[in-house]
Amino acid sequence: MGALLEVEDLTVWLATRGGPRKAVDGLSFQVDAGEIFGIAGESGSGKTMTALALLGLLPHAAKTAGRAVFEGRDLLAMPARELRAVRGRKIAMVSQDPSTSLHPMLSIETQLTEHMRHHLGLGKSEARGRAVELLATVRIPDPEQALRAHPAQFSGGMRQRIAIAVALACEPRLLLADEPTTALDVTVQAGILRLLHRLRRERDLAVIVITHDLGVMSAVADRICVMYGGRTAEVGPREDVLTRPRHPYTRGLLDALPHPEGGAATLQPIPGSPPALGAVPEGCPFHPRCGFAVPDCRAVRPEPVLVASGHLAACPPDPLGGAA
Amino acid sequence: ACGGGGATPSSASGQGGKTLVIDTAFQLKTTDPARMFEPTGLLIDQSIYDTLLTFKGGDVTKPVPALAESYTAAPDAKSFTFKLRTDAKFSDGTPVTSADVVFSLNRVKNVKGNPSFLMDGLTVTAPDPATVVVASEKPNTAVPFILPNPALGIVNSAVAKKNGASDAEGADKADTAESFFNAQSLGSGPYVLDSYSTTSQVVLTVNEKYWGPKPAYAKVVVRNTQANVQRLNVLKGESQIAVDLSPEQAKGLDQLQIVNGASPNVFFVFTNNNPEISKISSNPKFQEAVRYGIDYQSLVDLAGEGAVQAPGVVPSVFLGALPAGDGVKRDVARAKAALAESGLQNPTVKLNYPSDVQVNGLNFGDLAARVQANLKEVGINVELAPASVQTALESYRGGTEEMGLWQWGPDFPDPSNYLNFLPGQLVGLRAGWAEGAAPELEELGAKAGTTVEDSERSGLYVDIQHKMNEAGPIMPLIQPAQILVAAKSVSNLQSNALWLVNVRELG
Amino acid sequence: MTSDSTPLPAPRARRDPAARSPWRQPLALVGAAFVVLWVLVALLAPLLAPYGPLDQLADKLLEPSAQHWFGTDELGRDVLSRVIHGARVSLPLAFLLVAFAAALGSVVGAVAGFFGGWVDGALMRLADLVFAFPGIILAMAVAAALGPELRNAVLAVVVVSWPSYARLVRGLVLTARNSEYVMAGRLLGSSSVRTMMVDLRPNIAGPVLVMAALDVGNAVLLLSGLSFLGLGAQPPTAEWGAMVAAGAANFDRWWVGLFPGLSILTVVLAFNFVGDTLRDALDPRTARAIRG
Amino acid sequence: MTRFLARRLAAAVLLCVGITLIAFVLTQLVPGDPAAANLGQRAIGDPEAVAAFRAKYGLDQPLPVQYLTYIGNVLQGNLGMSQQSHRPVAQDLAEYVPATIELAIFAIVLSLLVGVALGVVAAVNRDRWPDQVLRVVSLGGVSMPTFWVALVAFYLLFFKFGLLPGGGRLDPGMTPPPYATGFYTVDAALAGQWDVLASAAGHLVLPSLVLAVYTVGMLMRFTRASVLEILGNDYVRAARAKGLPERVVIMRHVLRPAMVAIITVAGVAFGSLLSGAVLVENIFSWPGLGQYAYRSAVNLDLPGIMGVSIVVAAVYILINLLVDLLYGVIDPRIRLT
Amino acid sequence: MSALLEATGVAVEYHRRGAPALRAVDRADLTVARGEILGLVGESGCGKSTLGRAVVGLLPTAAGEIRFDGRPVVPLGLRRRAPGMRGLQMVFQDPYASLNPRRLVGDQVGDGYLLGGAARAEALRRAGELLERVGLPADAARRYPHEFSGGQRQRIAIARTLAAEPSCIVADEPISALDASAQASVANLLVELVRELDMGMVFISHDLSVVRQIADRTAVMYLGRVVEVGPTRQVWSAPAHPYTQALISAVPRADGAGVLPVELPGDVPDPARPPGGCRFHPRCPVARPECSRDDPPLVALRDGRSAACVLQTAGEAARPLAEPRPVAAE
Ligand SMILES: Nc1ncnc2c1ncn2[C@@H]1O[C@H](COP(=O)(O)OP(=O)(O)OP(=O)(O)O)[C@@H](O)[C@H]1O
Ligand SMILES: Nc1ncnc2c1ncn2[C@@H]1O[C@H](COP(=O)(O)OP(=O)(O)OP(=O)(O)O)[C@@H](O)[C@H]1O
Ligand SMILES: [Mg+2]
Ligand SMILES: [Mg+2]
Repeated sequence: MGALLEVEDLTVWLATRGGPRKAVDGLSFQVDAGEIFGIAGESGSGKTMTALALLGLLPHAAKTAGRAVFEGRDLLAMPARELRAVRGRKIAMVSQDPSTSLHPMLSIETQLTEHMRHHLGLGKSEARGRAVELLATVRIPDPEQALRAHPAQFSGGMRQRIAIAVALACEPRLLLADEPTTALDVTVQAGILRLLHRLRRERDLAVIVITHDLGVMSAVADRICVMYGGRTAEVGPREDVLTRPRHPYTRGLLDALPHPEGGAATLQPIPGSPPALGAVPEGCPFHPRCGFAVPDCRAVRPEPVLVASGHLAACPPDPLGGAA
Repeated sequence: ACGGGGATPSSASGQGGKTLVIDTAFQLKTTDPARMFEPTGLLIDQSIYDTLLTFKGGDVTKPVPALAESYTAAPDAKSFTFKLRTDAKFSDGTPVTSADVVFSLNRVKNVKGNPSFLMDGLTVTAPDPATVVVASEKPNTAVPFILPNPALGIVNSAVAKKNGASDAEGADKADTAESFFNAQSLGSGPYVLDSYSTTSQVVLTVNEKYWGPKPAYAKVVVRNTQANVQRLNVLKGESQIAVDLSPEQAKGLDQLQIVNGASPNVFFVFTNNNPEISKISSNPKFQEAVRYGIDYQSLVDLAGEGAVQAPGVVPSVFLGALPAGDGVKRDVARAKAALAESGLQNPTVKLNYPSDVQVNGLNFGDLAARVQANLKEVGINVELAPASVQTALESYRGGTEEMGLWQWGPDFPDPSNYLNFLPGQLVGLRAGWAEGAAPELEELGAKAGTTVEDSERSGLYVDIQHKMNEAGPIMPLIQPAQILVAAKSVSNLQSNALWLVNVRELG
Repeated sequence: MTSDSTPLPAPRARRDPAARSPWRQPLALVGAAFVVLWVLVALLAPLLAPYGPLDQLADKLLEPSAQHWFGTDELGRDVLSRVIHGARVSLPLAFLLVAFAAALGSVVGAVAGFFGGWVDGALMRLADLVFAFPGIILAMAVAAALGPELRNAVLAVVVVSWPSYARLVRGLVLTARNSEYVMAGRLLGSSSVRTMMVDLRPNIAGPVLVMAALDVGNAVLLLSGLSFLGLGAQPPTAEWGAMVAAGAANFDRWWVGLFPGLSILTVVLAFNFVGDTLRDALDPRTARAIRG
Repeated sequence: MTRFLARRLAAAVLLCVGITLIAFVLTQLVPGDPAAANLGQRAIGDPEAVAAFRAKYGLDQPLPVQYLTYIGNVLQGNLGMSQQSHRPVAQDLAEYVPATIELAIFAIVLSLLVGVALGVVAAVNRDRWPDQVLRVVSLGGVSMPTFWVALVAFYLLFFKFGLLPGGGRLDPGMTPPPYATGFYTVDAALAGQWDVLASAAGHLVLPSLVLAVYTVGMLMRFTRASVLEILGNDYVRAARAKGLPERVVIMRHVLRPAMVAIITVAGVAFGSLLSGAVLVENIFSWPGLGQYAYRSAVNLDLPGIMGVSIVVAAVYILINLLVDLLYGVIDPRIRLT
Repeated sequence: MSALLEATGVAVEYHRRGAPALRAVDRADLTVARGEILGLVGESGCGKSTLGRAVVGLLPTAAGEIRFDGRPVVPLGLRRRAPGMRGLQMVFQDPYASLNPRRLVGDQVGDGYLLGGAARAEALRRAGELLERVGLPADAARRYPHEFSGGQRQRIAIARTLAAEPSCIVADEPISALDASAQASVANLLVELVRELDMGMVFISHDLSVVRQIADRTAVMYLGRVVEVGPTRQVWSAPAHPYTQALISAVPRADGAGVLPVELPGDVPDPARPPGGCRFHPRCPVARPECSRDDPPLVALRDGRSAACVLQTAGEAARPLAEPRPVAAE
């Protein structure tokens, strides 16, 4: 089965006072139908911009280049009208903070049915019926009652479930989940991750999960893309990337995490901090912080290359290659 | 639907007959004659209420019969007997009797409102239904000139009493009829009050029962309008008469008629004669220097077309006024000489004036600035001391101003009103001119106050003013113009010193 | 020692208030230019004006000409000279008014926000009261009572215009007072007065300044409005509102009222341009909105 | 919500009492003498007339007594006698307040329609030319001296081109409709006098246009700012991500929350309209509160000034209450607590 | 080891207009010794920050006693803080809000010395040293906070507290707002400082794995209560309270194994209306009938552990709990 979404050489420039700056720089990946694809990376690495670029929702005056073929059509080249027909209908999005992504003044019913009625041409009661089903699907108790309520009447976890219900309303093929659990407690996060997992299974839904939490990645993603400075550092199957990383950056991220078994060992930070927008170094963006950097890293821009089956890494010296 | 350009707004009211729209900036507190003394009130009440005597057109030197067919004055000027006409009726059809007259005049006296001073020292009696006697404690030649005042309009006493009016002693507390008067008029004049508001408009409609000839206009609307808007309205035909335009504003309105009447208001300056207030201003030579240092012509120019120099304190439209040529002429040399004689070196005086009022479109401030410039040329430094009229009035009334620029509007159009300017009298005291300061003048004044015969009276006032122009602390300056601008369709329009527009007589 | 001693990254622009330089905006530039221009005009009025503001020249109501660029008025005074001298009346008083109102309001607001509790309650209720009080009516009453002088009008307007500053400052103090950096300072042993002066003052000055800049325009409008009604500056003072009123007496002589009116407009507009831009630059709320 | 309203109402009443107190104290502080202002040249010289005047208006009582008497009377709907119109202040106000409120309502509705629409256009086109142009327009609006605009508009629209009727509330000579609400448009409609209605509405246009110049500018600025702020919210992005048409996003998702700030400003704007009325009513011969206030002030008519203050404060309070109510309508979170 | 900071039976209430007081912390106990890191964990809204602030005196307490170095902690009023209390400092969560945007970094750090009585020049010099000590270049002193990244700002904030020469620091989620690598380095810095300066530290976090890594002892809060305290290793390996156990098993592990974490159903109840009985009982997988009646106190078990659960008995070793079943696999 072919890829549902094929992103090729995606580049995003954002407008800043100093002129356009690249926030995403030649990113390529593909997502298969029914797959959970994870995008990981530190703050500012361009994860959110990647998602927004796919939906044409980038901030004011941003520009894109490259291709993002979804069901045979390039999302980036699509006229605004057609893209609007894809949004919400074919590709839906769930964002980080459910307390800000749901409209505080509109009833759950309005928020859950307005796009159903728009995209699917449903009548009021029809849409309502489906809304009740949806709420039941995401395990909101007493869905009838919930429809009349407003977001403020729900807890954070409930709100995120509702936000997911909103995203699923028109039965999209692809769900972009931008840090869907970051704002939630671990206990609640577990429930949301389970929900995503189940939905994928039941609905053959493809999901792009964006997160900086490798633990979350490990729990749900089938394949993982690690971004750094707007570029791909490494892409591959979950287990490969997390247990046999081939890029020093991925390695560094994993080492910075508390050891799974605890113990007295101190944490291992990556020295320095991620580059600011527009200040991404030449060559390998990670080289100033990389313990394995060789002179070439400074000059040559590394492209992701296949290092194992389905596993690409953008680190030509491949210092971790032997470690596997 | 919006009458943007309609030149004949009469259509709006129906009932046939023409509508007259008069624009004026309201100075109106009430239409109850016993309490009314503001210009707009005078204009309105004059059309509603008949008085015993009245003036024709703009001539205020000759009282003519109104409700009184005729009158006789006692030789001592202490009593006046009026014969009432018998056909006069109030707007409800009841005849006007001497009882109504007594009631009305006593009411003015006892309500103690703004016009009550008109009745000072006067008592009214009615020997029979058609006769009224007005008696005065002191000889009072002004009575026939006082009586035309619309505040002394005759009201329907029966209806008034029924609605709370009282003419008895203590009416200031007992009389509760004011709001009734403001809702409904009780006069015998050609118009009745239709609607009343102190900020928007007053509407008069014709009195069907009026005893005299029917007026030309079936309806009169007096609207509260700013002067500058008045000009546009009358130009556009929205209104027929504009009352408050300055001479400058009236220029170049060729398609309209302009009725020019000299205003009875007189601007004057005084230099306080009281040495305790100022050693400078009380110096007679200094006073002379001021008198001849002022450039009267430049002040007239400032006041615009129609304004004239006030040759004496009595305005030109009144009996006893000086002829125009008798005014003081500027004489810089004489002024300088007088100043030198006074022994004052480069004197500096403070000139008080009310800065926030205008009279006939004229600012005190502008006048004061001119006076300052004039006197500078003869070596007198004038320091301008503007203040709000409320504040300034206090020092003016207290007689504590070193030098003052003020204006006198007549209470009634009789020269006796100007006896106030003499030493020891109301205005004289304000100028620090104490009793006994000019015995000759004071004697003349006393005589003028008791002389009945008009030509004799007139001569006395002329003498008084000539004397005042020779020496003394008061210098009359100018009489501004009082201008009416009207549509050409309004005929027989005249400007009256008392009630501005002769509404009754319009053709 | 931990290893994060790499060179600092390039300054981050996104939270830098100064980086959003307001002076790059053309409107602000135009506004600033006009403000400077008018201030200069006010300062140099006697040098710039071809005639004295009160000099009554021979000819009344002359049309604009080479001799009298803005014509002459009904008393034969040079309108240009009067317009120039008018700046000396309106501008200093407007500044004075705003300065007093801002100072009074800031002190009240700071005290209220700082002490909280019943002090806050009482002061803010007072502010509410004064805020609800119709300012222009008070100004009129004061003018009528104390005499129609611009000075009195200023006094009256100050009395009613401090509450907006009090509210602004109180709000700022309250948020700042609960902010973590103030708490940190207090934990270090900073007294509350020192906190106020050292930590809060710089954060409050900016917004107050912006409000004041916008208010100068309003003050000019209000004062000229009062003069227009005859309750402010009195003739023969060359004041713009009073000049507009004089011009209104004679529409055919458009120049008498037009130029003073335009002067008011340009001054107010200039301060609004500047104030508006400053606000955009300083107000984190709109600034955030602009960043998207 | 009801408890909230009850609290607001109680606060409002207290505020009103406070206003009367302030008005009272202030009017006492000013040194002018009402007797001097209201008695004629001659009567002032007469101590008896002055005493009568003082007795009539209770000015001979000690101040606290005067105040308490006043409050007592106010509670009975009696605002005292105006020294300047010689009528009960309450009666005066019943006549003049509706005139001004009618004007202000006209103006605020106009400003809301135009101001909000243009503000949204500016926000949506942020930093592009429509925004720049509208920014100048809105700043120009708030920078225009109202009295000057009034004069120019009156001259051009009424006198020069005759597009709109001139001063007053009705064509000259037309009889006002029977008093029901004091709003001529409403009263005329109630009485079925269509020509009067047309005339009344026509006369409202010019003054309310002039008044709206300032408030349109004000509302534009705030609408733009608050729409921009809302546009930056996640939920707007979420609405767009749902593929809704931009119109729906703006109207339903953006404008509604933006309305919270807009109605707050509209409340303030309404207050500024009342102040603006003082300047404009004179020019348009509009017999409203502004002119009444002006005359009261100039004549030091204390009952008149107090009456006006109370009315303006009451209007201010009512507007705030209305704004609070509207918050509840717009924002369910407020309704719920 | 005597307690450096000791809080017993602390309750903190928030008073809100028109609503009953909200008791955000209720009868909470804490002790910290010199050189010890106490981790404080719990779900959002359970009262961690409230307790932390109350402990340093930023919030008044409604009940209970707090002693620092043997002296009672007095809530901060309008007056300046007693000099003896300067040893008790706090580091806040948001590195953007905890520095004054309009003051130079050096001035803010120098404040600590200045207020301790040092001269200005001296204070500035020592501020520069401190900044270097926390890993920033000395010229950082002459810059404004916005010129720094989140991790660097947190270092500045730490340097500022160090200027007061504290013996105890309450750190309220000092690393939650930071990137993974910055989290690690700031956490390392804090641990290092505690060890080196022999300070005590309360380290508040909702991230159990970090606490597990650095804390000597761990306290677990639930709905305003401390429900379990003990040496970190033991709490982690054999939790004595069902809530602790649920928290631990909800943490996902980045081991690439694709194991879904265990969900704890239900939400944290509204602290204004806590459930009767044991506060955790409505969500507790092992609740017994009596749990809805009795509110178990925090009792001391053996080995320095304490727990507030009926399953545990005072003075005995912690009784192991049953393995959590993944409820209703989704
Ligand atoms: N509206 C904007 N204008 C300019 N720059 C922006 C804007 N929004 C984000 N950026 C910058 O773009 C870069 C990429 O941002 P992005 O939001 O994609 O990162 P992210 O990986 O999602 O980070 P996070 O984990 O913080 O969400 C960052 O440097 C950010 O500062
Ligand atoms: N200023 C306040 N006024 C009223 N209630 C408050 C206030 N601050 C906190 N609360 C409430 O007190 C309870 C405890 O809050 P607290 O901030 O201490 O929790 P926390 O454990 O620190 O949570 P988080 O992990 O989200 O920081 C919460 O229910 C919160 O809503
Ligand atoms: Mg992001
Ligand atoms: Mg917290």
